[in-house]
Amino acid sequence: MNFNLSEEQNQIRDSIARFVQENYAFDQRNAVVALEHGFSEQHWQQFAELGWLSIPFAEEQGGFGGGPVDTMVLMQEFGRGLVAEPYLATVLLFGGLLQAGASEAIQGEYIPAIIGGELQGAFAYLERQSRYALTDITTTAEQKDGKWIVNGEKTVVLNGGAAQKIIVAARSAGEQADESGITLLLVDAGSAGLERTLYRMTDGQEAANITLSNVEAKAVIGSPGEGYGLMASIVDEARLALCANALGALESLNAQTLDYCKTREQFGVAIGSFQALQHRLVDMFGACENVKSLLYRAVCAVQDGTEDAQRSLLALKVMVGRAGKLIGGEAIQLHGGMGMTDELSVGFYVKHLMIINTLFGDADYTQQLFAQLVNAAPQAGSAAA
Amino acid sequence: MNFNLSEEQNQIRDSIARFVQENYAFDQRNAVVALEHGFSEQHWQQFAELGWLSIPFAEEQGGFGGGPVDTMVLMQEFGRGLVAEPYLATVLLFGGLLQAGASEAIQGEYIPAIIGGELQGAFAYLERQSRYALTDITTTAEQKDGKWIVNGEKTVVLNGGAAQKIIVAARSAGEQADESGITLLLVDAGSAGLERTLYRMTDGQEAANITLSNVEAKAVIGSPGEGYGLMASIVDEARLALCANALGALESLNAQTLDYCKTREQFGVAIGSFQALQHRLVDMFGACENVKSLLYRAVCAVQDGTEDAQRSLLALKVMVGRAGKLIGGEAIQLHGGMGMTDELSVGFYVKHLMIINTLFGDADYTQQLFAQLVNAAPQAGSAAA
Amino acid sequence: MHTRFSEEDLAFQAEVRQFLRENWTSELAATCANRATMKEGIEEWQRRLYKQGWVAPHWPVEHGGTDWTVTQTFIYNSERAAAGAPEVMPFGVTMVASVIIAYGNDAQKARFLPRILKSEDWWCQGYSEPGAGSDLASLKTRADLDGDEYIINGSKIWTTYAQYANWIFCLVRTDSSGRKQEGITFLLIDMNTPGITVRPIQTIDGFHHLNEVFFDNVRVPVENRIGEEGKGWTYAKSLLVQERLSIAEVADSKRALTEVREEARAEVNGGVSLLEDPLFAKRLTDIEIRLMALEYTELRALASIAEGKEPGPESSLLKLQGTEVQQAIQELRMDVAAYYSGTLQGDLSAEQLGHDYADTAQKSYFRGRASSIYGGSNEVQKNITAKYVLGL
Amino acid sequence: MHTRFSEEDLAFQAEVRQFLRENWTSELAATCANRATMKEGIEEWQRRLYKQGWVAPHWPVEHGGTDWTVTQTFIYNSERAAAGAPEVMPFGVTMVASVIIAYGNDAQKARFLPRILKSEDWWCQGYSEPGAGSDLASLKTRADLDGDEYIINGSKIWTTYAQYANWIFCLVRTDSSGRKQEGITFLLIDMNTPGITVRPIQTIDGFHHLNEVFFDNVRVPVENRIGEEGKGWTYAKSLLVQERLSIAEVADSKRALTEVREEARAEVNGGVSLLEDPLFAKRLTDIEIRLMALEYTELRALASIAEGKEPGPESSLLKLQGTEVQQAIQELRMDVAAYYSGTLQGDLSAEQLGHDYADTAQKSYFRGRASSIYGGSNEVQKNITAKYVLGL
Repeated sequence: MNFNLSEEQNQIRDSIARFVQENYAFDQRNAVVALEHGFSEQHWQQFAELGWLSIPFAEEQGGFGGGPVDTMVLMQEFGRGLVAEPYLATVLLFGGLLQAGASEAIQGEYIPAIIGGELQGAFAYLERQSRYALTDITTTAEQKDGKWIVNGEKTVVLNGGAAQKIIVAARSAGEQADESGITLLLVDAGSAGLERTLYRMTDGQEAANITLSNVEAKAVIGSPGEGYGLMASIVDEARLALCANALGALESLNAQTLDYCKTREQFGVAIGSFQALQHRLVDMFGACENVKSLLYRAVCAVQDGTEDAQRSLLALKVMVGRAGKLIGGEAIQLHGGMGMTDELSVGFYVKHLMIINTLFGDADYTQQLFAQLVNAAPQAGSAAA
Repeated sequence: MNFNLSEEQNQIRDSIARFVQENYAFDQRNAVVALEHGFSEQHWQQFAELGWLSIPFAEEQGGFGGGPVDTMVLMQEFGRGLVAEPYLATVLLFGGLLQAGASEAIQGEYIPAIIGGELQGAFAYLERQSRYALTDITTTAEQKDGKWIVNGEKTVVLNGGAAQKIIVAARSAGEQADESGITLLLVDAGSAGLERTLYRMTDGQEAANITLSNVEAKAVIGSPGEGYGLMASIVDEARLALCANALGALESLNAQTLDYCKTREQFGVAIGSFQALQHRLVDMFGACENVKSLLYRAVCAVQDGTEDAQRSLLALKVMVGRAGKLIGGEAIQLHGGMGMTDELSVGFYVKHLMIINTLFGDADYTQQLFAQLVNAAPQAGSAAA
Repeated sequence: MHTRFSEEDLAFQAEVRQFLRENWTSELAATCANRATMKEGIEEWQRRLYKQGWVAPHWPVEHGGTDWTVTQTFIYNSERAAAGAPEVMPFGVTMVASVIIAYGNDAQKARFLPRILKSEDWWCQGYSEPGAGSDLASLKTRADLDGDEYIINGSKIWTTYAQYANWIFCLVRTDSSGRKQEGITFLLIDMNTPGITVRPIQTIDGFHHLNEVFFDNVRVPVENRIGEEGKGWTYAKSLLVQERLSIAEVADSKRALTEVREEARAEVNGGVSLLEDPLFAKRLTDIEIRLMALEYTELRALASIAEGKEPGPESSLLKLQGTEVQQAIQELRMDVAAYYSGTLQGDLSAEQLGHDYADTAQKSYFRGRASSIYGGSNEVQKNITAKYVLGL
Repeated sequence: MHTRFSEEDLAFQAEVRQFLRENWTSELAATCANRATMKEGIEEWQRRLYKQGWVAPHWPVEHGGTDWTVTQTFIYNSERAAAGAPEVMPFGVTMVASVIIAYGNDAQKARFLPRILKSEDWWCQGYSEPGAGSDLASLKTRADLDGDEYIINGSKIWTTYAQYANWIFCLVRTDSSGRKQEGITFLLIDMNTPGITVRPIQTIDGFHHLNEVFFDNVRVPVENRIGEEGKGWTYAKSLLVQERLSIAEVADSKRALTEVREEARAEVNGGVSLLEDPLFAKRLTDIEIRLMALEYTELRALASIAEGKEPGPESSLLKLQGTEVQQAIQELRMDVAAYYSGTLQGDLSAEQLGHDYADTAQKSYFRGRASSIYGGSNEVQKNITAKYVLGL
């Protein structure tokens, strides 16, 4: 049992921290987010050169062969700097699905392109009505003349604007919310019949609603009708990565707030000298440490393949949602009027954390999944192993 | 619209406050609770002489003809002093059921006896398994040769030790948790086949488990098989009275804690000068005012017969449960080690409030009743009228 | 003790409903909801209230008040909020007018009150400064007497709708020698005076409602001073009590909660309405129960005032609890909107975005964070309650 | 970064389980649970641990420690708590022993440590005084040097199990001239010395575990002083860190939570198990999630210590969060017991009362209120964390 990073992991962490320091000051980030698609193509190329885009891919596909701890380190530092580049969408979701379910031919073509920084992707799983039920899918996929034809609409597709290729979750059989009958299809963003409506999220990233009218898919990812298991496992990996990202953002927000409380004076003293605020700052610190402990717990359990993995992952996602609300709310409140302005980065961190809460199920929804899991049967005692 | 007491109500309040001041100092209360059955027969006679036992009864039965505001005033002052005499059990529950459902002959015999302080009663509605489902009754009532015969066990019957007469909720028809098929029966505590196991509650009052083996009832209260409606309406009245009692206890506990914080010194200053504690004391004050506002709301709505009554009553019971936990917990914590001892009355107030939370459904249970009521259909806007 | 409505109350309720039906039209609501036309919409609404005589119910009758009973005030506010109509902008009618009525001279009353009633002036508030937020009394904007004019230098911040205002009421420092609460003077300043510039502040809700107002040798006639020089703090403090009562916005929270309930009823997750989701129902009813309490806390305070008594200690909680409830409703609505709460609608239609209230929910949420900061932050409210109510 | 168990770890786990099976018998558990025989039960349990060599795992090996890895410590504690076996009484093995090992002389180590290991002495703690609770350093009990003896006058309060103890370790004042933290001396006092009287304090849980201890001209040999005169505060402070770690009781909370879950599963309300009640499930899982976090916060601290590093800043939260979780579980269990949580079982059997854990639940709840008061109140913990961790 140990909670230390390897030397390699420390190097990744340090190099991202350096990148953030040099490229993600407040005005720099604003400029990046103002670019088309809300991120910097130049940064993305830098990520490719530094090897960051290769981290989760297997060595035989030209990747670094990293595990969940490596992804955690990277996403945490990205979160600390509120890095806008679409690592989650392209590498973890799109790339993750390809690696787990695409044919060798497609893997051989696409994964090197992702690693090289040439290919942007997205995963379109949400619809207007779906809320947090991943299985609630009305977009249809039908086979005609040996081809898969997709019809319907997917919404709030992260990185949906920049993505050249998109994996779409569609229904090829079954009722609207069935687990079976879901098929994942790879489509070209430039396909005939595919239209995108672009908009921004509150933290600056771009999303798209995508309508598909008789769009011909390039390939099925995984097995037809059995896409749910595949997407569920990639969503679990993404949850872990997102929570690491949240931890970085929470740590940064706590540090900013603490700094502000130490320097902002009212009534002739720093506001951080008021005991009532001190106790609240301790609660914020505690919430952040809870997230960290659950993140370490979940990442170890996932990596070690223990039975604690699913339980820890859900617990972590709940805690991230709650800690985000607590720390986000307090960060604005303790910054006072300044916290209300777009002249500090506080608001952007808060918005990013609120979006993370809603991705793949918010705290309340996830807690009910957690309750079902742990209350199902009398439990064995031990947590680790 | 006004929230003032009448002159008569002010007199009742003042006379109870005087009684408490003279008879309910810490040592005096301990002595009272140590008596057989946990209260003072002498006090009870005094209550009779002062007319307090007559307040909720109709004038034609020799009562004062008081309404919910009168009962509120009385119960609030009893709560402030943690008065141990069984007003709830004998006057409000037992007496309330008689007034609402007994034959004229029984009313004419029993109600004057209650008012005169000669008769103690109890209402036995709980069973081991029932938790908060008032309808969950396995004790049976069968008619044999024109007589009602009761078999089963009732538990945690408040004032079950001193009670000479007991109204028992029994099942004469239907399934275990049906609303219909419940019959309320008046039994004599000295009946053949009736056995009592006495014990104390944490706040000092006495309760009993009562087993009934072929006990012959004296009378049916209300109509056979239709006891539920009757008991539900009396339970609603008792809820309101209990919440008034809780408010008195909460106000007293807040006052005691505030006093302690102003006088107890640590680090060379009164602990009430610490800002973190001040903010918590403000929260305690706020919780108490919330209870007060909901109590006024509920008592007015019940008295005025508005559609807001049931909603307000349930909201009040929820708030009383939550405020009791908050204020009770903080009262002990802020009293520090002293709060842990039986050398102050703090602990007894806390225990009394925790018991009130569990009577007729705790905060969580009652909140679900509230949610069912308010979420049932799109709501009209207005609260009053 | 009772809350029954009398026959007169019921007749008044009918009158209010009729007025709202006829005057708070869907056209006017749309004008107010659009950022580009909001100012005109609000002024039009206030003119309609003026015609009815209801623009300033709490003023003394001789200046245009209504002399309503507590019950009537409660009825008016409940009906107004239930209809979705806004409160009158507080800066003129509620804030500066209270000070003018209490401490202004006859000339000032005659000059300003009728224009406020008729919405001919738009007022803004010049209290906070970059270095003086919760510690308001440490303000530094100077007013130096020069003949029969003050010369103002300094700046004010967080000034709501300064871009629309033609008048600002300010606390300025006329003396730095004594206690910081002394030496503060209350001035009325024409926003068109040379030397005033307004800088917009972009806020986290994406709106422009806050500003910084700079004063560079701005000359203000002494006749625009309220009361005595150096007594401004006293005048402003009395106004803060009024502000505290108005910030609670209980009736508006009731409407907001009803809206959230219906939005939740329509949201379906895995085939089940969100309203049936027990954790959601718990959060919703937690808020509703607090709001039901708060409504009566406010009524208790109003009933005291109506009897000519000071409002009880419970009134100190109104701002604190009122804003807590508002923020809880805003947060809940974000969660009802789920992942759409993270979207910015921009120029898209709701149909294009795929959601019809997420954008509003998100903006209200972020804008609402300010309610626990302004008007004396909630931390300051707790300090005040601890000191003056609990005697700590 | 990993939490895998090695082969050795699994073998150790099996050994612990076997030891517990053979030694933590149901007879012994019953002896410990009975108030009349509790002391003997605890001493017997500690003797069995001593025979196994496990009574003081954290001591240096030369004095009787085990030199376990973090994982082994974690395994031992998890298994012990899951079996329902108690921790060793902390006053000797954890508290005074830490000070003796760190600051005692060789004679003191040789005299006291073996007797602690063998449970031949029962220690209690003499820190708090009626006027000195959270403000511990303001203590007034005096020790005046008279030849080679100190003469002690004063009193100590909240002394757990003083009625069983034959030794007490005390902070006493040997100098009142300087800062209050200076002039405090750490003494070991034989409870059988003339002049010591013990007054029981009845507590809200109905037990007698707390006492007040009075010292009336009690003579204590100077050889019973730890380290230097006037340095007692420093010694005691280092011990507080140890105490803070042990108060979290994470493994015991895990067992308690498992018990509550099963009790709730068996409670039926209107035909539905309480475990299916969504509000109950919410509260239960709120606690479980916090506890899962806390478990790893503790492991992170233990892992740091095992590597010879200071525990990280997160360790300052252990006492605070550990006691919050304990209290939340106790409160939840009260609610599971419903109206029975208000009953006192007294001399009745569970069958007569009609409920089998309500009485325990109620006593644990009230006793548990102390955990946020002793060992440095949670308010003091927050002050410490704000100052030393957050730098405020």
